[in-house]
Amino acid sequence: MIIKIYENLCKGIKGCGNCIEVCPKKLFINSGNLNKKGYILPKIVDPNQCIHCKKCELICPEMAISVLEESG
Amino acid sequence: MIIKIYENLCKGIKGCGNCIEVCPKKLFINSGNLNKKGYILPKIVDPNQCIHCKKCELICPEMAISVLEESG
Amino acid sequence: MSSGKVDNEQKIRFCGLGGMGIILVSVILGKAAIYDGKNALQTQSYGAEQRGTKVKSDVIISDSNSILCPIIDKIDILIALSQEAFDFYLPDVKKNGLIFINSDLIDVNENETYVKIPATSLARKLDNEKVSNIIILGALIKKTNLVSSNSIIHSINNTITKNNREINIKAFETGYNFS
Amino acid sequence: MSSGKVDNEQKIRFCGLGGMGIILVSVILGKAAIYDGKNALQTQSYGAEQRGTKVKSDVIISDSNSILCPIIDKIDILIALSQEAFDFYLPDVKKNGLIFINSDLIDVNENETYVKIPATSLARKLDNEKVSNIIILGALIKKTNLVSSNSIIHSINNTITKNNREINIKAFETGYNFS
Amino acid sequence: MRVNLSRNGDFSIRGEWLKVKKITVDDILIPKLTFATGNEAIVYGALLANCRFFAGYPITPATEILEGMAKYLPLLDDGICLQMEDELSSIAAVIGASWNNFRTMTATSGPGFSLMQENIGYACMTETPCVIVNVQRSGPSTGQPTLPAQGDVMQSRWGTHGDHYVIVLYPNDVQESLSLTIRAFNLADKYRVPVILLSDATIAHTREKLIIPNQKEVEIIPRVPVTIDVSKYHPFRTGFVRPTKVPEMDRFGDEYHTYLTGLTHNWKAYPTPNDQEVHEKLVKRFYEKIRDNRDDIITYEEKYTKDAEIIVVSYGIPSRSALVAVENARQKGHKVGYLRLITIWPFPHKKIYNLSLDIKKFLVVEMNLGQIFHKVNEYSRGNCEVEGFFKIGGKIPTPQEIFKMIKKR
Amino acid sequence: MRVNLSRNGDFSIRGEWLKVKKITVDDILIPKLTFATGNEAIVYGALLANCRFFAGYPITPATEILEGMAKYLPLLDDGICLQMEDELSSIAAVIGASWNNFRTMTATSGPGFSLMQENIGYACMTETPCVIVNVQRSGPSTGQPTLPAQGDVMQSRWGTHGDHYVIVLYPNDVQESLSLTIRAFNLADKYRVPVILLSDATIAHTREKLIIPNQKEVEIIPRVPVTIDVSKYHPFRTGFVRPTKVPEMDRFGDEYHTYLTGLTHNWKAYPTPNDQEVHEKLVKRFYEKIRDNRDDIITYEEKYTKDAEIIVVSYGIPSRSALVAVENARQKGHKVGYLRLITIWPFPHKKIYNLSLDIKKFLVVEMNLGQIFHKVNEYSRGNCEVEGFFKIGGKIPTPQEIFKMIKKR
Amino acid sequence: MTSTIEYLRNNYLRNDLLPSIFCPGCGNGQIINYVLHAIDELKIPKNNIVLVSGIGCSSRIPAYFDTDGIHTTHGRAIAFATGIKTTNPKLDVIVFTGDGDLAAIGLNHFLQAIRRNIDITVICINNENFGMTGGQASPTTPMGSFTATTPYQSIEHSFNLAFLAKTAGAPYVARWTTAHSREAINSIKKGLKKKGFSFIEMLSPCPVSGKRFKSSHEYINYYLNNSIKYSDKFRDETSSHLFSSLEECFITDHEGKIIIGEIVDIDKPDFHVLYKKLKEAAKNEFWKSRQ
Amino acid sequence: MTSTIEYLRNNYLRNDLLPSIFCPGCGNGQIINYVLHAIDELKIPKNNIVLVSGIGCSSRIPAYFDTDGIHTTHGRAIAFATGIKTTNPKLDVIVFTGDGDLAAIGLNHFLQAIRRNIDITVICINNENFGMTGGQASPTTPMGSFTATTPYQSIEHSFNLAFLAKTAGAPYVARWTTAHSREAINSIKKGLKKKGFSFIEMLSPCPVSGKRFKSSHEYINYYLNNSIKYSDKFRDETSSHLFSSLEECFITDHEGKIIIGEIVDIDKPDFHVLYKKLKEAAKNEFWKSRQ
Ligand SMILES: Cc1ncc(C[n+]2csc(CCOP(=O)(O)OP(=O)(O)O)c2C)c(N)n1
Ligand SMILES: Cc1ncc(C[n+]2csc(CCOP(=O)(O)OP(=O)(O)O)c2C)c(N)n1
Ligand code: SF4
Ligand code: SF4
Ligand code: SF4
Ligand code: SF4
Ligand code: SF4
Ligand code: SF4
Ligand SMILES: [Mg+2]
Ligand SMILES: [Mg+2]
Repeated sequence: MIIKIYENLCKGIKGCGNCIEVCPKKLFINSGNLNKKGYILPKIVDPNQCIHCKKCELICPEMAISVLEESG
Repeated sequence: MIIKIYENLCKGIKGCGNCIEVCPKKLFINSGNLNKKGYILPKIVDPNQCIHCKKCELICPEMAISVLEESG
Repeated sequence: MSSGKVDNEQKIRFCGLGGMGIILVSVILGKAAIYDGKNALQTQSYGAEQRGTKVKSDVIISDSNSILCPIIDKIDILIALSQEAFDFYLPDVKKNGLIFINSDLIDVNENETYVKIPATSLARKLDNEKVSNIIILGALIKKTNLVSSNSIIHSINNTITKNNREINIKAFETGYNFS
Repeated sequence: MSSGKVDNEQKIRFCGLGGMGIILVSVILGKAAIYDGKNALQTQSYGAEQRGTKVKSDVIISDSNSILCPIIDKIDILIALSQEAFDFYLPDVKKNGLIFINSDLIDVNENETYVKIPATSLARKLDNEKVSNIIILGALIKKTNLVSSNSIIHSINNTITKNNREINIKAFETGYNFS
Repeated sequence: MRVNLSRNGDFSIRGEWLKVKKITVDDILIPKLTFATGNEAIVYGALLANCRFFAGYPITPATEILEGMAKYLPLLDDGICLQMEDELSSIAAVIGASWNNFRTMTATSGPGFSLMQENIGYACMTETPCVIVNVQRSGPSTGQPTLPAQGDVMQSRWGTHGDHYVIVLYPNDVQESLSLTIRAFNLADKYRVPVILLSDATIAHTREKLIIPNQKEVEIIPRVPVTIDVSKYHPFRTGFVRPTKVPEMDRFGDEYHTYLTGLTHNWKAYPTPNDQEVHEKLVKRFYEKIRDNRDDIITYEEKYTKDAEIIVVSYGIPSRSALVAVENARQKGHKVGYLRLITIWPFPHKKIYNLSLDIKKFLVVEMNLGQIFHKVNEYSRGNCEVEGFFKIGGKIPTPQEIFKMIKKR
Repeated sequence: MRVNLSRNGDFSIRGEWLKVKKITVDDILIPKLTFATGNEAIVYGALLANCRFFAGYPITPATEILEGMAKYLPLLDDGICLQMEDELSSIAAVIGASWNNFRTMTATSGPGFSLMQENIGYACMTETPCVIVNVQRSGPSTGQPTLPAQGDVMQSRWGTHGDHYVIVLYPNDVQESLSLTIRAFNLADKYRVPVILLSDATIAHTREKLIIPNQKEVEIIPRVPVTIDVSKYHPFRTGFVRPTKVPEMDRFGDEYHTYLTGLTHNWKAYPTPNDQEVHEKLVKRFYEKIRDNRDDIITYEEKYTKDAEIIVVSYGIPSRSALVAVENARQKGHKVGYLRLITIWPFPHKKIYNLSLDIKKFLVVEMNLGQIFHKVNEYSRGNCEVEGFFKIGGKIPTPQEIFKMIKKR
Repeated sequence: MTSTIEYLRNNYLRNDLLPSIFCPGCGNGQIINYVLHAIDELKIPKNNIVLVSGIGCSSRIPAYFDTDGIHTTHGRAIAFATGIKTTNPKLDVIVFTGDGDLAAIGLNHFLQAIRRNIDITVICINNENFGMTGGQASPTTPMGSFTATTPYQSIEHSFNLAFLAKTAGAPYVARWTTAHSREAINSIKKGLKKKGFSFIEMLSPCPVSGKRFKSSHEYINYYLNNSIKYSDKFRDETSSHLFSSLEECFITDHEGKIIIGEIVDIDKPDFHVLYKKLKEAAKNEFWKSRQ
Repeated sequence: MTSTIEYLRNNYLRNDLLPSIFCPGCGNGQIINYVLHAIDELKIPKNNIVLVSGIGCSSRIPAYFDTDGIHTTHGRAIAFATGIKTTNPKLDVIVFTGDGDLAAIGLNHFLQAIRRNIDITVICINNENFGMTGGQASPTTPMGSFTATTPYQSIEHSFNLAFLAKTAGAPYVARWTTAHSREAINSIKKGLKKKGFSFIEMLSPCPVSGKRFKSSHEYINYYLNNSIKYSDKFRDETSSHLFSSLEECFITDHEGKIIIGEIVDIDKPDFHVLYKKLKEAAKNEFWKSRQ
């Protein structure tokens, strides 16, 4: 599974953090990194555990997460 | 029973006629007379039959009917 | 001062009660004037508050083709269909003005030189009390030649719904032939 | 041309990000100037669209008592609390203008003669990161004597809710005594 | 006939069912020579001008326009008439429908016109063509609902907040009610601006001779559609295809994607509410697209002004008294002229200025307490006296009254 | 503290409960020397003027006035603040509450001001005192919601339908925002007319020194209550007890029975919508009660006009740039004067006319495309040149720009 | 001895304005009659009454009462009333409004005042059309009606105002026709006594503009024979007339029966009580912050 | 291979306007996400879509879509949409509106469009406050809330918009929170397909102005744990949150559970079908009268 976070779009886990909240596998965590706008980005811990439920992709207000099956 | 029709107030049985409609004793009828404004007035046939239900008094849009117990 | 070219203007007022067809008859007259190639203008008293009471409708007919001023002070011809309206508007008639009344509904002094038409009785004879307005119109046209009879017929045809045309034309003829 | 009596006006800009207390600190300064018997005026960039991004707040302090014109082109003193805002507003500073920065958050060339205050670290020492704005204010007053310290304390007392007064006064003193 | 609605919304028509043939405006508008009111003439004018959407709310003395549209528009294949819940929504629906390439109209009187003000500004800002009829009655407030007045003339120019420009026309008889309605639609489309057609209770309810043109005799100046390649399209790009300050106008539902906003926006239609230059350019263009074309837009009627010492300025219903008064005065040897405004806004300031140079006095006759008076006063620049004859309360100034004013000096 | 509502609507206050002592405006408004925004100053002014009812709807840049009133009015025993569903209802509630002998206010900006127009006319017609604040932002339509403009100056005079009159004031700093708010209430009560207080986004959001007077230092000119015998009372009887065109004002709930209507009404307040004379008398009285008292109502600030060749006319926020420019120009030897309108309507036409006789030029500085310009143009009667410097888009004209215009000739 | 009706007229009405401007047979007169009875039976002091209305024939009602009254702008009566009641909660504020005034242009203010639970009594004279402007369709005009603006029949569904009031949270809601004199009087009395918003919808004859019937007595007859008492069995909250199901309004002739009765009667704290409490809490907080 | 989300963005959005002006964690972005999924799954042609909105943060949504769009005036979106849809019934018209835009200033137009059964889909982004102007109370703000205009707590009851829509007669009504992604997408799809008015109310985070929570994930968590599916057992049609009875909102803490689910899903002829039929009848009558 490829889980991509579009860092330029993400508005940060401080005001948002929805991805962290909804992933049933708890795959999103605080990366500690800031993007250009100063937002703290999430990161993925273990993409292989992903069950492709797409909850993260749907819940993201910035459409900043894509979940893609690796085969592509 | 005194049933009084205030002729200057009545707007006529043509557009209204509510008194004729509601009296359970059918005591109101067309008088054939016109008032000053040209409205055809109702009249009472037999006040003694009145059961003092006051339906006529209440239904009249012009407050042009009064039902009064004679004793007064 | 008049409301336009003084000499070729006629100011006619129809009056009566709501429901008597006052506006209708005035429109028929005005339209007929147009068909005759004249100019005409019609105004009416209009008020949310004037229900069930007196109605007036004024028609100005002019030979000129220019715009008319809708303000009317004195009238040339009064056509009254009810007592109340008659009493109210009588003072507005010019000296030597013409006056038509429905003599079935309006009491006037015997000696007055009004044109008296028993329009209600005549209408009843036609089995339609509503057309007394048109009966008086017939009498008006006969007496004054304000517009041509043909144009009135044409106007009735263009104004009144199909079902009622015939009776109205009959009413017009009745009034026209009365006297 | 200036926005009033040229000589006795000081134009000070605070800038940073939303949440850094930019407006609060500028209001405290302006109010203190008033208490000192001076005149002051404060404006801020305000926009429904400017959430979460940079904020600026300008204070004009004047010795005269006449009305001030709120338009500002060049500023005398810049106080910057974030890099982005610093970069953006630097060009607005007059030649020989004074510049105060939170050196914990803003990288500048070593040789620049800016007044560098490690406000965040100092604030952390007070166990309250939020007061870095007031710490810089302390440094500003020490350096410029724009207004009296007493008036600042008075202003803090009149502006900040009871529970937070003490820590802010402490922060002011920390900044004032830094260097 | 009685129509009945069935479960699926099918109509079952009781009585005879006829083959339903398409109806044209010409089919509806016969006879061509008729005796009609001003309100009816506006309805006919709108139909002839290809107005196919009307949304309105009843109000005296404009109601018959809604009633007429409700009667005729359903007969036309693309016609639709809505009675809305109020005037706020009426003007909103009219602006919305305009973007489906419909010519759209609403009609109201003072109280409703006041309620429409916010969205009139929106129409200016989005450059949406539409026609708003205000049949004036006597105000302020509910006032005299059935009587004529001219109290909304300044409001029609300045009623919404912020700088904006509209075009305002005002007929003085029934025939002109028809022709100016058509012109209103043409100007609206040509300049992409709301056009306000003023009338008053008297014109609205007076019947006069009306000659109804055939559809094909009516000149239609349609809005200019977008022709540019989709990739180059931007909603408020002006001067690109044609050298004009009026952007070409798209419609909803085609391959051009148009975004509209009441916020200050750039030529891409993107909101830029903090950009001073964009705003200035945008709003100045709204002014200029009207002001640059004053000669095309402004019309008036002028009589006996050549040698006049006094010129009576009027518009709408009192102009008919004014003309009678002027003609009578002329007959009696007074050197009086007659100027009737047909376009009220933009105001014919040059005309007033030029006339002011040669006369002694303007006499401005209005059914309000002085509105256009102030414009005449402004543009006469002190060159001549400016006097007002103002009459309110629902009665029209009479020729006699105006004559008296003329004679006064 | 956290308040919780119980079944019967009883509040149970969690935490300490204190004896609830009456609060005065002076209790609230300390310290007396402060640093406040224009919007805050309006709130303080309203409280000091005894305004005890506010109804409004949020809108940038006026929202802080509603928020301030929502914070302070509940503290005062007779204070009440309502956030209504829109501006239509806000002004309606404000007019209604005024008849309970409350001083009432609402505050809005352009879009909301447009929506209030119908009921502003109603307030004129029923002669209901109330104060309407319009903190101007840049229009038309949604425009530039956070930026200042002066685009609603003509609308504030002409925005509602029908002839009417209002009073319009416009401060140019924070202190004056407070004092003119008080004056607005006094004028509203004195003349029984809605008073519009214009401001703009810059004055509204700029903080300046503000000295808050004590309650007892504030002059209150209350409405004149009815004193006549009940049997002789009629709501719109003027000149009976006092020789004035302003009727004495009753309140709801006492033994005088007052009926109000937006229809034309006679002195008994009975609707007489078909009576020409009654209407004329009524509406002319609305004009006259203002016009006869122009000297009381009109204020302006004047500097260096005695020997001036050019006079800069301005009002509101750009007047601050204008003053700087004028003073700089004076220093450089230009004969320039400064005239700032404080009362916008009624317009100080005599002042303009008199000044026009002795100068070469008026320079009218506005943040619109020319509104008061036209009034200056009108009343200078061609005696001098009238030039406009108009700047829109949310940026204030700078002293430099105005100076350049002064120097131009 | 004066009769009740004479006493009511003389005591409460401006006799110099009678007879009213209403057309012969207009239901507005009946409403005046019922309200007078209610006020009198409750012995509400005349000085305490403020009558508020918008624009429409029905909105002309307050003029006839010798009390305080305010005839406002179209649709805004309830917003005016909100200002009046909140600044003097002791007043008895009654709003007279038409179906156009209330359900077309004024619907929003109606529902918001209910939401706030302002303690006023709103009487809607629902003649199912715009009477004053000459008989145009209103939001309560039954689907299928011919009116001045629906010459080919109305195709719009109609509101049931009583049910909207219920859903918005009104503590007292009743619906009657003018044929139900005594019931109406009783509901008006209940409404006046109710603490909080009360709504009384009155189906009312308009023989001149509405024209469903030519004369009032035909309406009365129709009302008496075609109304049915509200109960859980007969409720369809989407239509002003009664249908057993929504679809019925399309398959049957367009007019079902008229639902009448008391729709809601509950207790609920009103705005004024809550605001008073709010003030106490606010003052408390103020003094605490000033300690 | 592009991911779904990238495809959606590239195909439907104006990428040059991203990232949006919305605050971090704002629910408006989620609504965009859900609507894109719905449109794409239904394969609605982009050229056929018109997005309409009023004024408010949520009303800025249409700007981001590369389709026709119209950002109108505060409260009037649905009235504009009525003009658009009736003159071209083939368009897919979606209205984005906030709780202030819809339930305060715009409530009347909402209910009237439902009454007419105009075939549009209205999505209300209900963040229970006026976001754009800085967090004032709205008609859906729960009683007892502290907001910028209710510094001592709100004492006004709140509307349940879904139930108002139901009572006014909407054939499709659903209510979800932004935490219910898939359900929301499905309801939007149903709404778009429904012939007639469809209403989807979305409870949505506003961490900046609404401030119930400081960050979006707290809202999501709250929504997931405090919502309950609508059924006949759990219905109280007077409050936006769930109470077993009306009184409960006074005796318990002010927040009950959030009712979610499909509230109405029925069939009912829409305005456009009826208007077409009306035209046929009118034409028929015309030609008959001309015979
Ligand atoms: C803003 C505004 N729009 C329209 C009108 C015109 N108008 C007057 S009364 C009325 C309708 C009244 O209907 P309703 O409330 O049902 O009262 P009714 O006359 O039937 O009693 C309308 C539309 C107005 N006065 N003001
Ligand atoms: C006529 C008018 N009144 C007031 C405003 C100010 N205003 C802008 S947005 C808004 C409230 C928006 O609230 P909501 O619809 O809930 O949208 P949100 O910002 O919460 O998404 C208001 C009152 C306006 N633009 N126009
Ligand atoms: S698709 Fe599901 S499991 Fe995979 S990262 Fe996203 S939320 Fe977690
Ligand atoms: S949900 Fe999206 S915007 Fe929010 S933190 Fe995660 S990636 Fe960033
Ligand atoms: S009181 Fe009753 S019985 Fe007597 S006349 Fe009246 S209606 Fe008839
Ligand atoms: S009910 Fe009254 S108004 Fe009607 S006819 Fe009888 S007496 Fe006359
Ligand atoms: S039109 Fe109808 S509502 Fe109006 S007064 Fe006449 S009958 Fe009554
Ligand atoms: S204020 Fe609230 S609704 Fe508006 S963008 Fe920010 S989070 Fe979203
Ligand atoms: Mg009605
Ligand atoms: Mg919201």
